[in-house]
Amino acid sequence: MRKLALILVCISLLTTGCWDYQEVDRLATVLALGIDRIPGSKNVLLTVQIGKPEGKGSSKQIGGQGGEKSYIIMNSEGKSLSEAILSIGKQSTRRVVLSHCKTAVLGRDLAEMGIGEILDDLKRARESRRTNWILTTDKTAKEIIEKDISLEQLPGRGLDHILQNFKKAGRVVPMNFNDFFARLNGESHVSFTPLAQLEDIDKQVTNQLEKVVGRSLDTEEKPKTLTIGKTAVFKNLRMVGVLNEDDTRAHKWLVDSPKGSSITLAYAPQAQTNGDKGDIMFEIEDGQTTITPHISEEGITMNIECTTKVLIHELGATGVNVLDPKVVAQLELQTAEAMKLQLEHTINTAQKELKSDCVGFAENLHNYYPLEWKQIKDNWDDVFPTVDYQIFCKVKILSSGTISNPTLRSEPE
Amino acid sequence: MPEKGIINTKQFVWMLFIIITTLAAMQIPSMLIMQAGRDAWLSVVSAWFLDVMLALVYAYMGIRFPGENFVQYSITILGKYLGRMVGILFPLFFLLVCSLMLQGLSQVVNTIFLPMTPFNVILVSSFLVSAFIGRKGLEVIARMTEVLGPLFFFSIVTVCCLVLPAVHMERLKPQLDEGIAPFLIGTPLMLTSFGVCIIMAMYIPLCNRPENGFLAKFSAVSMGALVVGLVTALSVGIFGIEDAQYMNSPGLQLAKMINFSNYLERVEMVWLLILVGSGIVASSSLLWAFGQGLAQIVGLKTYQPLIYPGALLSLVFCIGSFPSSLNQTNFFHYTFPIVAAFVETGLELFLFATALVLNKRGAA
Amino acid sequence: MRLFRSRKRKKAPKPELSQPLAAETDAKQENPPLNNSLAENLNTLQTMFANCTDFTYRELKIGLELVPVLLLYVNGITDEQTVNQNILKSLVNIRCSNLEISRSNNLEMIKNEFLEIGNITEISTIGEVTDAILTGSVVLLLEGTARALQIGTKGFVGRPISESVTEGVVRGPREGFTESLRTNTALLRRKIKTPNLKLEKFVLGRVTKTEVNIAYIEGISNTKVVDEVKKRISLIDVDSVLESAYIEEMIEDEAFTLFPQIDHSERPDKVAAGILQGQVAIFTDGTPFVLIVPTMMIQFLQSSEDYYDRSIYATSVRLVRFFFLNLALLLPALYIAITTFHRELLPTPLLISITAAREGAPFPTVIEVLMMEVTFEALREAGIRLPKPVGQAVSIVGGLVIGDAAVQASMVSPITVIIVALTGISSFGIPSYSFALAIRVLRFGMILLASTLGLYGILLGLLVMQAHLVSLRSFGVPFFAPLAPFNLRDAKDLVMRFPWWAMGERPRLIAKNNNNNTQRQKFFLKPAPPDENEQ
Amino acid sequence: MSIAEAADPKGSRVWNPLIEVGVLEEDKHMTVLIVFAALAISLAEGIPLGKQGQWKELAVMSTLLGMTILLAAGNYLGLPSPLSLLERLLEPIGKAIFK
Repeated sequence: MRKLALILVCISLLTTGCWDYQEVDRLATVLALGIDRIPGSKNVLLTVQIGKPEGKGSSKQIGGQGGEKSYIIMNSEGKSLSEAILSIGKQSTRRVVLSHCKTAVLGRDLAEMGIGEILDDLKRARESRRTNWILTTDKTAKEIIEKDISLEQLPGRGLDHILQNFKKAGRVVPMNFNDFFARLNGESHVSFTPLAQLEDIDKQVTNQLEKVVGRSLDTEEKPKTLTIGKTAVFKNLRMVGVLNEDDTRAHKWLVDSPKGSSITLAYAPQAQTNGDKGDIMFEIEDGQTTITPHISEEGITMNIECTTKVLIHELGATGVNVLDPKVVAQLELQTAEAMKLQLEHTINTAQKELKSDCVGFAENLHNYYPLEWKQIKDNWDDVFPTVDYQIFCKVKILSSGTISNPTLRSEPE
Repeated sequence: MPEKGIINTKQFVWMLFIIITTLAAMQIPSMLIMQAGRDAWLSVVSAWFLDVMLALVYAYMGIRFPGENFVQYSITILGKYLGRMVGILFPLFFLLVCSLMLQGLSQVVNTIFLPMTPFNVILVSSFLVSAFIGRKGLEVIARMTEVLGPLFFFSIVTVCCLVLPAVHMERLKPQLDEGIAPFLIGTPLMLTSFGVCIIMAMYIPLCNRPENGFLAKFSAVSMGALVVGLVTALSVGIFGIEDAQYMNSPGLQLAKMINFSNYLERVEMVWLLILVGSGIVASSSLLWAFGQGLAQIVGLKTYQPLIYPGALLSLVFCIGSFPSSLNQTNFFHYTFPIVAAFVETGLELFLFATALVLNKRGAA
Repeated sequence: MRLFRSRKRKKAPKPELSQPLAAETDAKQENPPLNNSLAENLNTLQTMFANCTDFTYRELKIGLELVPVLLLYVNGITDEQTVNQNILKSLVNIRCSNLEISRSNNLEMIKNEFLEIGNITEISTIGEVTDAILTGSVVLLLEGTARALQIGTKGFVGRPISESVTEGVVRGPREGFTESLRTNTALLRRKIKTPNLKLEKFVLGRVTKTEVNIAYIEGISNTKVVDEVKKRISLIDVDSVLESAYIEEMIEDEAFTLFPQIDHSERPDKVAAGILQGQVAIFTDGTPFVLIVPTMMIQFLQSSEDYYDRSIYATSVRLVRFFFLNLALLLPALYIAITTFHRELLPTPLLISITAAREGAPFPTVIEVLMMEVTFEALREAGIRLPKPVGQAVSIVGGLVIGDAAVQASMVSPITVIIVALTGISSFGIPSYSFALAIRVLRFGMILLASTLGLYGILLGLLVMQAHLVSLRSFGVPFFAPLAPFNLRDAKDLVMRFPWWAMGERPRLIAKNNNNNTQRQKFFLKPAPPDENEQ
Repeated sequence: MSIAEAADPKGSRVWNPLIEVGVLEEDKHMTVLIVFAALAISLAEGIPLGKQGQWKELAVMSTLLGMTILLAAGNYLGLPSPLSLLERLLEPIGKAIFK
């Protein structure tokens, strides 16, 4: 009797179910998401990139060259992000799922007007993940989402790959939702994201070549290329500025670690005071930056200590003799100086230009001087530009690649 | 005695561990972070200590009244009528915990697995399965936890290891920023949810070695505290206290952070499955404790017919009192600690003191 | 109809038992003693065996006084040669006067002095005579004696000992049990040479009179289990036992379950191994399948070859087997749950290629999977039942048509075919056929649950299944042991198969004896090269 | 549309402590189901108990089921459940202690 009842319950459960059942070919898988503000209104313009499954009929081709693209773009508008997401349903025959969307791109207008309203949705939505990447652009997110990335069938995944690579090596700190939120919630309320740009690299190259050759080159018109090399800084939910590429690199040394980055040194041996400068490039194999705050009567001082281990990547035509320990020591010193200069420039930009603590001074102060911090906390924005800092850089050259000295020396003048 | 099954100490440990952890690992960390901020893990440690102290009392009572659980010895101590009135509070408390637990788990299942499925379907099916298991008796529950418990423990530890790269130590600093008050207030919150393992008093008489009661509880609470402490500390270290305190389930969010070499990601469902499975088994042992306790108070020969009605009653509690997850969170945060503190600590200490004063002992 | 019948039987079990079927009446109820007169005895037996062409009798007159003697046997189940050579010939050759019509010890004399046969017993009732004849003995009746001699001449020409079909091994003994009980016990006795190996006889089946032997080693097996086996077997009261499955179903602990709780084998080495670790084997005449009790679930996943291969290899094979057990149970369900409920679990490229593969598929995934699974089961069944050459044709046609043509015709998506094929292969990885049957049935339940509630449904199904599994017992031994209740000592032969020198103990739960001695060998006999100086 | 509303597209489970909890239509169906379930349990468990003559067990079980049905009926009519009453009593204390 009891078993019969159990069976009945099971059957009734089985026959009435299937609320969430959804065939996989009735879904539109979003790969990347672009959010723009419609100028002059509060409305959000959403651009989504949806992977298009290649049916058995259609021919499979790579990267949409000549053939069809393997993704489609859809746009929708709404008062808020979730409303915009829902209203994609108006044009899509398939249910939109966001669980595979790994990248969200913020348009510049939106970022500058404030992102507070969309953040809640990004945190709350079931399908949103805190490991997703966040990007900002200097123009509109729509362009970035619509952009093909060469070699990639699905540009949305291409963006993911670029940012994944940054995690291992790169000049930019990739930002996932979690760190972005956590930094915004942090003591300084300053956060940052990588900045995606569309650059006409081909045009630039052609122009330069044309100057050299002196005539117009007969090259094909190529589309713009997506590059990620700068950093957008957010303060109190608003984008306040951009760090240029050099500052971005030094910014990475400060807030993440110098590891995986590179540094170029304009080398000038002291013996040859005139000329024969050459560029030497180092790859930073390992490194660490520690910021130690120090409060004294004079004020707040930040001791920034940056130790790196580098590999010689390129000696160029400098003609240095790296087999000479003295030269190596000198190289190390000069590199440290170059790093210091770069760091100083970056901190200066943050203090004077952006007036936002994107270098993490506030966190360190809070950690080291919790009591004092409570007093500074409220007027930190005013204090930050005046904070003094000292930079100590230390560079250790580990190896020189597969050869030691450059074999081809530049001709003496 | 209604229950004929015998459990061994290993099973005892895993059963306690599962009950503590499924109740605590899901929702407690965020409440704790709300109370204690970055020092939440300290609350876990101090609650662990206090709970071990409390366990001493329970273990002692288990030995002083051999072969009796608290339902029975409250009758022995306080007499036929008062003892029954006091004794019935324990089964009812287990029923309440069962409601809370299954509501929370079903809510998570509804949000993560089946967003379009009616909540009640999930709730009813989880109650059905846990009553099915509960009716099979303590031995079956014990054996199931023996399989699920280690799985659960290692899955949590694995999750914690996999999210370690995402931890930013500076989000955990500075400790004791606001003094010791926050973590002291957090302690009772944690203690009350650890305290659900007063169910140990139901198990001690059925254990093949009742004198190991304290040891079992100690190991279970230590494992539970380790897990909850890890989840709490990692949540702070990863999300920061501002976000972590309002998360419905920080443990789940932690699992969502897993991204191991870009291939192993979005696996939180696997972890969640193990958690929900353990939760259902844990609530079935709560239902069992309800049935067993009630059967002993009334003096029945068998407790099994009471399991399904108990589950139904618990379901009605759920539907009537927690129409939404917000209700449940609110109850869990503000009302449950008071109730739990009364039952877990107040009643037991009262019984303990009365037994000492009246010099009552169990019939050996 | 069935429900009604079972109801009726429950209500009135007694009267039915007291009124056996007509065919059994004479044998059971009236068991008159033998008569002094040979003619009358013959008359009684002839009426009993009317219309039995194989019933043979031969009248002889032996000795100087020509004492009438009657030989009775059933043709075909006796060894004709023995009857002729050792009985008839020696009887005919009796030439002494000691045999007198009036003497009473004639029978003893024949038995003691003339018959060249080892197995002779004296019987005294008609019932015993019929029993003896029907089990292949020759019965000798003597004029003037109310007793008879049962001469064991069982000589049924059975199948020779051949390799086991259902449990093949690469390394290990090739012999398998046959249909003859004596051969089977002999095979066992050849392996276990101790008088402590006890073989106890039961006769089951009122009509079939099937001989059943239980085998165990005194001192190793648990006496409680042996007593329980004896008790349960002696409670059986049926008309027929044609296969050991009849007994299995009547002595198992829980009737309403998909899982077999008693293992069976047709390999003497496996049965011997079972007996040696304290189990009890139940031999049934007429079938090569021997039951082994008590059984733990883990045994269904162990093959006898595990113990003949190197232990590391055996361990890894077991791991594969456990993995494939789970696949066989869950793979189609997981496929449905993940593709139709939880797409997040798939890597993005896989999701897109699955979507592409399903593009334009006419049926929902569940229907597709169910269709293919049912087809697969049909193919499998057809392959087993059909004559061997045709069976192969079926599998070829099935593979080609279902695998390829169905995809070509866009009936099913190729991934479904992969899933179903993989599930099929996985289910072949389970060594025990009867356990695989349970998994096969449960798989469909899991598919239904997965299509209703996704992974959560699978979870609920697994919980219910596990609760059921751990609540099962086989002759008092927890079925799910040594996993739950967990026993570290017994876990030496769980997923891992420890080397023989490290498995010092018999499984405690099975062999826990009254004297509690489960020691099998000296502790840790790890082999090592001899010391240097000894060389 | 506020953020909170936008984030909860189902919109059915927004709870406001200031407004008395209304009874949703879905929960009304549940009440009916619970009554049926109670009857089913009383049949499935009660008949064997009755056969074995365990009247005390039967009585306790029926009392439990009766309480369940009463509570379910209370839910149906929108009466506060015992836990809600408990919550009203104890929540102020909890709020005083915890943040």
